[in-house]
Amino acid sequence: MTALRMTEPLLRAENLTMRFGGITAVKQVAFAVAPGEIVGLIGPNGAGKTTCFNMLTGFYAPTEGRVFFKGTDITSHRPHAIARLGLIRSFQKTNVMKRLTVFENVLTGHYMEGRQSLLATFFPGEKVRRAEREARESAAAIVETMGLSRRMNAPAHLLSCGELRLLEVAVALAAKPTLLMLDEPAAGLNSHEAMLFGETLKTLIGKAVQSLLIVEHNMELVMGVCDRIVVLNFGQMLAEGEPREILDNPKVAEAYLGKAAA
Amino acid sequence: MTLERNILLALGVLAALLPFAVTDQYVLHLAVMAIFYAILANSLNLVVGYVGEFSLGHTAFLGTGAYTAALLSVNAGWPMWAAVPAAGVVAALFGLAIGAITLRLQGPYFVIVTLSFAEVLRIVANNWIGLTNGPMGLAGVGQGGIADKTVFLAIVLGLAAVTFYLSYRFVYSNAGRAAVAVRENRYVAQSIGVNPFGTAMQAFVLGAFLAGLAGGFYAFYISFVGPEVFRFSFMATIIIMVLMGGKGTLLGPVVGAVIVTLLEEYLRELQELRLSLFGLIVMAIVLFLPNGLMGFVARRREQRGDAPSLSPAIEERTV
Amino acid sequence: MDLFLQFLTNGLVVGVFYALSALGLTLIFGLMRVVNFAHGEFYMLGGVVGWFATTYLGLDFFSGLVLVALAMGGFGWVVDRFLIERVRGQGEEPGILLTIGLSIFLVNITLLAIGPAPLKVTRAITEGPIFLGPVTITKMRLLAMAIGVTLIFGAHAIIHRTRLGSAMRATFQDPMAASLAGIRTKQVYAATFALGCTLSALSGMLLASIYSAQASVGGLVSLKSFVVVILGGMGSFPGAIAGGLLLGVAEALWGGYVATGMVDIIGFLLVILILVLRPQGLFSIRAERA
Amino acid sequence: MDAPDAVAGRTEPVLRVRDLHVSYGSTAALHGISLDVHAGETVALIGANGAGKSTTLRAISGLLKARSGSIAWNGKPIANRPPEEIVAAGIAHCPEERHVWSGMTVEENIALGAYLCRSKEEVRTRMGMAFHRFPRLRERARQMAGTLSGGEQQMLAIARALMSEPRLLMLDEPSLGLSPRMADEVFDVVRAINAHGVTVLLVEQNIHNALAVASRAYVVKTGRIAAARPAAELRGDPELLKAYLGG
Amino acid sequence: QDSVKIGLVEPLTGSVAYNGKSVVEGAKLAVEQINAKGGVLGKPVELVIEDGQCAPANSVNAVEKLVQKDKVAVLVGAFCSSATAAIMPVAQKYKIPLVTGVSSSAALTEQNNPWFFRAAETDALMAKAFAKILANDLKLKSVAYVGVNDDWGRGGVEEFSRDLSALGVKTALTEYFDHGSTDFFTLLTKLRAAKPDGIFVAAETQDGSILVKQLQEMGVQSKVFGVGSWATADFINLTGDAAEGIYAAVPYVSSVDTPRNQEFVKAYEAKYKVKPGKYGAAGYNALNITAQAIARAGGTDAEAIRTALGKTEYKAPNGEYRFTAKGQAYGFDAVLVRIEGGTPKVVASAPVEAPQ
Ligand SMILES: Nc1ncnc2c1ncn2[C@@H]1O[C@H](COP(=O)(O)OP(=O)(O)OP(=O)(O)O)[C@@H](O)[C@H]1O
Ligand SMILES: Nc1ncnc2c1ncn2[C@@H]1O[C@H](COP(=O)(O)OP(=O)(O)OP(=O)(O)O)[C@@H](O)[C@H]1O
Ligand SMILES: [Mg+2]
Ligand SMILES: [Mg+2]
Repeated sequence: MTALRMTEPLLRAENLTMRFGGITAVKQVAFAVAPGEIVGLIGPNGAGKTTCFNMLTGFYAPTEGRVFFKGTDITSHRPHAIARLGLIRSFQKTNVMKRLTVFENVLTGHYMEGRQSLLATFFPGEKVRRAEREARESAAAIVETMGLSRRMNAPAHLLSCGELRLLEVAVALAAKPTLLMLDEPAAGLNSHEAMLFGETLKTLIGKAVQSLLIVEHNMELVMGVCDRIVVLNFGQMLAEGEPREILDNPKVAEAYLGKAAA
Repeated sequence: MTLERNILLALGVLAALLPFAVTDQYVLHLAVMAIFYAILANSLNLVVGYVGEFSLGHTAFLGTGAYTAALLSVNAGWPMWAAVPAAGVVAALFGLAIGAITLRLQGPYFVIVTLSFAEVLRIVANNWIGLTNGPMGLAGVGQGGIADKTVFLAIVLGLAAVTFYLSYRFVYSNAGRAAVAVRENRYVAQSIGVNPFGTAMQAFVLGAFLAGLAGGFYAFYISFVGPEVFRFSFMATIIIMVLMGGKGTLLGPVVGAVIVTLLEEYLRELQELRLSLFGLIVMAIVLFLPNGLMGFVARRREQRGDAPSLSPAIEERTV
Repeated sequence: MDLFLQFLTNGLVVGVFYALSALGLTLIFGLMRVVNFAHGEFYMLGGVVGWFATTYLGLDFFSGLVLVALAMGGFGWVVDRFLIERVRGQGEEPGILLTIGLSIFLVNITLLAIGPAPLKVTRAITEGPIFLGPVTITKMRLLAMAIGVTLIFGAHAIIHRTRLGSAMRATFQDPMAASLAGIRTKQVYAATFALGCTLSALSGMLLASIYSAQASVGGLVSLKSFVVVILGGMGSFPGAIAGGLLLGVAEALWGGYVATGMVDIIGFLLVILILVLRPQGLFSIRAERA
Repeated sequence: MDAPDAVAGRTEPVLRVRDLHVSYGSTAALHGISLDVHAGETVALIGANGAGKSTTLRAISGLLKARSGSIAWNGKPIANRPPEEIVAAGIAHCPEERHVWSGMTVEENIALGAYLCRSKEEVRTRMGMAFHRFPRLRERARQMAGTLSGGEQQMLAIARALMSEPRLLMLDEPSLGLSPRMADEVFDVVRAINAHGVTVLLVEQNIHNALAVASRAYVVKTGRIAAARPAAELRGDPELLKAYLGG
Repeated sequence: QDSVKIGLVEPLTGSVAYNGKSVVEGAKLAVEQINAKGGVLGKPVELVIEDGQCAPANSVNAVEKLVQKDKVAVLVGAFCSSATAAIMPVAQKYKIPLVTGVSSSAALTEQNNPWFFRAAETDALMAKAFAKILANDLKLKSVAYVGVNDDWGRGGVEEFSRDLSALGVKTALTEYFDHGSTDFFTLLTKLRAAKPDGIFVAAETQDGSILVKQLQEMGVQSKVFGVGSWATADFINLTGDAAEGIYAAVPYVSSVDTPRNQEFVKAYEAKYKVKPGKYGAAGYNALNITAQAIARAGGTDAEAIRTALGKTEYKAPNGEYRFTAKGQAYGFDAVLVRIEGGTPKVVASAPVEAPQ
């Protein structure tokens, strides 16, 4: 663990602050994600977790503070530019392309690998064709990994809530992230499914992705997979540490866990 | 996707064989107009069906193309083979400029701001008498050149070939998928690295270019260009074609263009009742085939258990 | 200076008229999100029915107005229940195509029924100019403005002060949630459409008594109304007034000091300019997040 | 299978669902659901993803048409009645995915929950109650609902459903997106409401919490009722639960 | 073939449909009369009417259909100059004579299209006929010009202002407005401030009536004269008492007191319950000219008809039509009328002379 902390972190947030009119949703938040790490970001409702995600991925411009990814300053870069650096996210509110099939959703996720000049679009050479073939194969493989192969050719609007969450992760994986950020990926899964999902996540590390940053309210999942946890409360950092430390932290218990901790 | 391509090819061959089968110039004229409209409808479909934003200002590009070709022909004596591509290029440049402003907007705002551009251009064309001859328009475009309908048919078929080749490549490419992603869900698109603005721009400019080509052809074929090319009634015709045929497919607008062109002509028999009936038919089609004819075909195929390959059916009514 | 005052007055009067004629669209397009291309035709029908009522039925202006409101309200209800209802929830395109078809049908059936000639609608009062210092205005215009302003505030009050108004807004934002709250959404849709249609028609009759009614006026009215609704921001009544006044005054000043030949360009330039600076229109707030 | 009357000796059920079939377009989602809810009970519907729990609630509240089968509320058939009639009859449904009116303020959202209540006075009292239950919402009263955080929207959705003061409250995954502490509070609210005599039908993925508040539970599996047990029994038998929920 | 077909392309829908309908009515009356007298070449004349919507593309579609499908011998029409300009090359290509009774853009007869004939006045010819009368009889020192912003309106304003200026009349103001405008107060504010003796207006019924009404509402007192179909019952009815005293220069008015005209008016009124206006007469004349040319050609050979058209000597209700080598009609009478007591009174009448 300590060895990991010494290396340059993959993602580093410095003093992030976000104000909406009179409301300060996030205030002076600073944390980092190292390569190979799974970090949990937790906190009460309205603590500012999703807002942090939005600032890190360029959907909001922070009022104050900086974001560094792989050593470059990406503060207020546009979302797609940040995605192209390998920082891929999912959304808290289910977001998929509803009218496309599961396979098409995931295939579309391969966009960055297949980017090409307009000329190549109109007059595709062998290279483009090969890239297209590879994308199709990779898409099928990812659908398989996420356990959606049964639904391969079903339009996404036919999926149930839980399946949609899995599809979202599949699409994000298709974009070949270095750091994958998931916002409540297990919401809507029951405890059993959440556990299986946690296992899947762990297998991704080091293979499909380098690091993970997860927002989640399912404590079993968070405690089970995270190497380190950052806790927000009222937009500010409340605590940071390994899962055990966090569980034992009375302030966290009071603000976040409630009776569950008692 | 191959099915769609093959049907398009077959239609093209059929149209090419037409002059050998019929000598009636009126039928050939209708064929030329139908193909012209197919190009136009396809170019609008790139924006409506693939960017997913509804443009009411597509006549801006038709019009700039038509005026460009007309001016080059009348003032500089350019022949058709040079003036029509130039029309496409000028329209594409307009597309770039207009897109830069309008593509930042979405939904109804996009609808009305594109309409505004078309109207501004119409008013300019109507009043910049020095350049456009104002309401008098530019007459005698390409006069003394081609007069034969079969030649025009060949030319418009060539343009259609270019149009559908480019559109087909675009739609079934990575870039086309990106456009669909933006249409379906802007947030997801951005999070997988798609630049919504850039992607929309590509489709928009391609649409503008193709509409410009069609406009250039129109100028030479009708041999007169006036401010009405920017008019909303023109726009309405194209919209009806795209939506009636089914947006978001390559085949739909072609089908729509052929049907509407023929319908408008054959309803002539009904004299005064003609347009009322046309309005009723348009309404009936929406009510009974809400996703256009191609949507209907796709739905039937889906129900028979074939893979849904033509257009995604919409089934989001219930919840 | 005198000239300027007169221009300003003209602009304000026409501005109120613009806001008035866009009122129905503010409801149907701005709130309900049906891109209604038949708006101008509803306006036109208001004038035509008004002409019929005052000329053939011999009603006086105000009884005619009531008749128009009833007839066109019923018409709007029917259009919603039998046409719009069937494509609801399928995105905006089917609605666009449907209303384009409706607009073509209405214009041409009106042409068949009453011919293309302009028609005169009896006025409410005997017309005459009023001179206010250097500014001239007419009695009928003042009356129309008063009625217009009343209608605008009335519509605003309905939307923001009444139960029906809340039900409307809830229904258009999330019909499923609305029906779960006990709102009869089908009725709300139809009522809104009918109300929008009535407002369009009332403005049509009111203004036809000042100008004239004709089967072909719809297209231009639709275009200008869309401009007004977008300038003000979708679905906002104060916005529609502001948009109308802005358009009216800008046109009057442009016409007054530049040229009347291309006044129509001003509205469209304003739309482009304002949307570049404020992509949400003048009076509208955004409530959506990633 | 017919609904077993697990709580024998009680009176007629207030809600009685028999052999309910529902489909989305041409794909069937429910293949004959039967269940009973008695007055004053809290009943949980649990099951794997896509099992048909939400579909069942939607059919009861009138959002979906039943292809066949019956639904009776206090003995009156209510299948295929429009949702607005069913709310008026005293059944509130807090749907999955929140569905708050994003362009309206928190206050307006809550007030509209009591749309059918015509007394302004009464609405104000109920609103006071809602803010009392969810103080967070009082802080946000003037904020547009669309800009709330996920959990705040969930609270709003629940508060809104309570505004109609229903006699049967149907909650679809009320704890979704809530922090553990907030989830506990919501379940406390459910208990309190139940204690006031409101019957509750609960769909919940957080099985532990669900079984803690419910007296009975139905397990739904691919559109059918796979089991109906007292909650305590299921709570005590994790192996059994796993077998039902595994998918 | 058992009938002689003549194709008529006019706007029957859209905002100019009002005038297009009048042309069709006049044309139908002419055909009825011709057929009552046994038709031409011993066959009845058949009128095939198409809606061109005043749009170039639609008009071309209509002409293609008339020529190819209906095989008409002669084309009449297209109303708007732009639509006529678009169908002229088609007529030339198929070698079918084309007669317009309306389109006034001077450019049309300058295109050296041997198949084209204009049985209508141009603005230049009208201006030449009336400028002197206006300047002298109305004693105008300065005039404000207002025209609809299209080819016809601009042509009218330009021609009249040129000829009137040449006679020493000052131009107080020149403004255009878009067809379909409803509010003229801004324009009229400027106009009032310019204090002209006379106001020249080039506008059709719909725009013109609203404008004249608003002139009165604004309290403008200047003399009003203009071109357009003003001398009609519709116009006077719509405009009400604001129409009192205004002048209109028109190629035709129903109150001309000649036997030929009386006869025409009677027939028209019997059929349509209104007196004919400028456009009704235009349709009537265009059809008669065409039919007579076919009769003189002795067959439906296009070349023969074209030659016969060139030698037209048609006695119209409003004088006698002949064509110049370029196909421009002359010789018929144009009149200046004043609206008094709700009816147009002829003030002066002048034959339209052949242009130099
Ligand atoms: N656009 C906005 N305008 C005003 N307030 C906002 C806006 N966006 C977020 N907020 C407020 O900022 C706070 C933080 O929201 P955020 O979505 O980040 O919370 P969160 O930690 O993700 O909560 P949850 O776990 O409930 O999803 C919330 O109280 C929310 O109401
Ligand atoms: N709108 C819809 N259109 C078509 N099919 C649907 C729709 N909603 C749900 N389904 C299908 O109906 C079945 C039951 O779905 P339902 O939403 O009731 O499941 P659920 O038990 O609530 O699952 P979850 O726990 O994931 O919410 C699923 O197979 C799903 O794919
Ligand atoms: Mg969140
Ligand atoms: Mg569910």
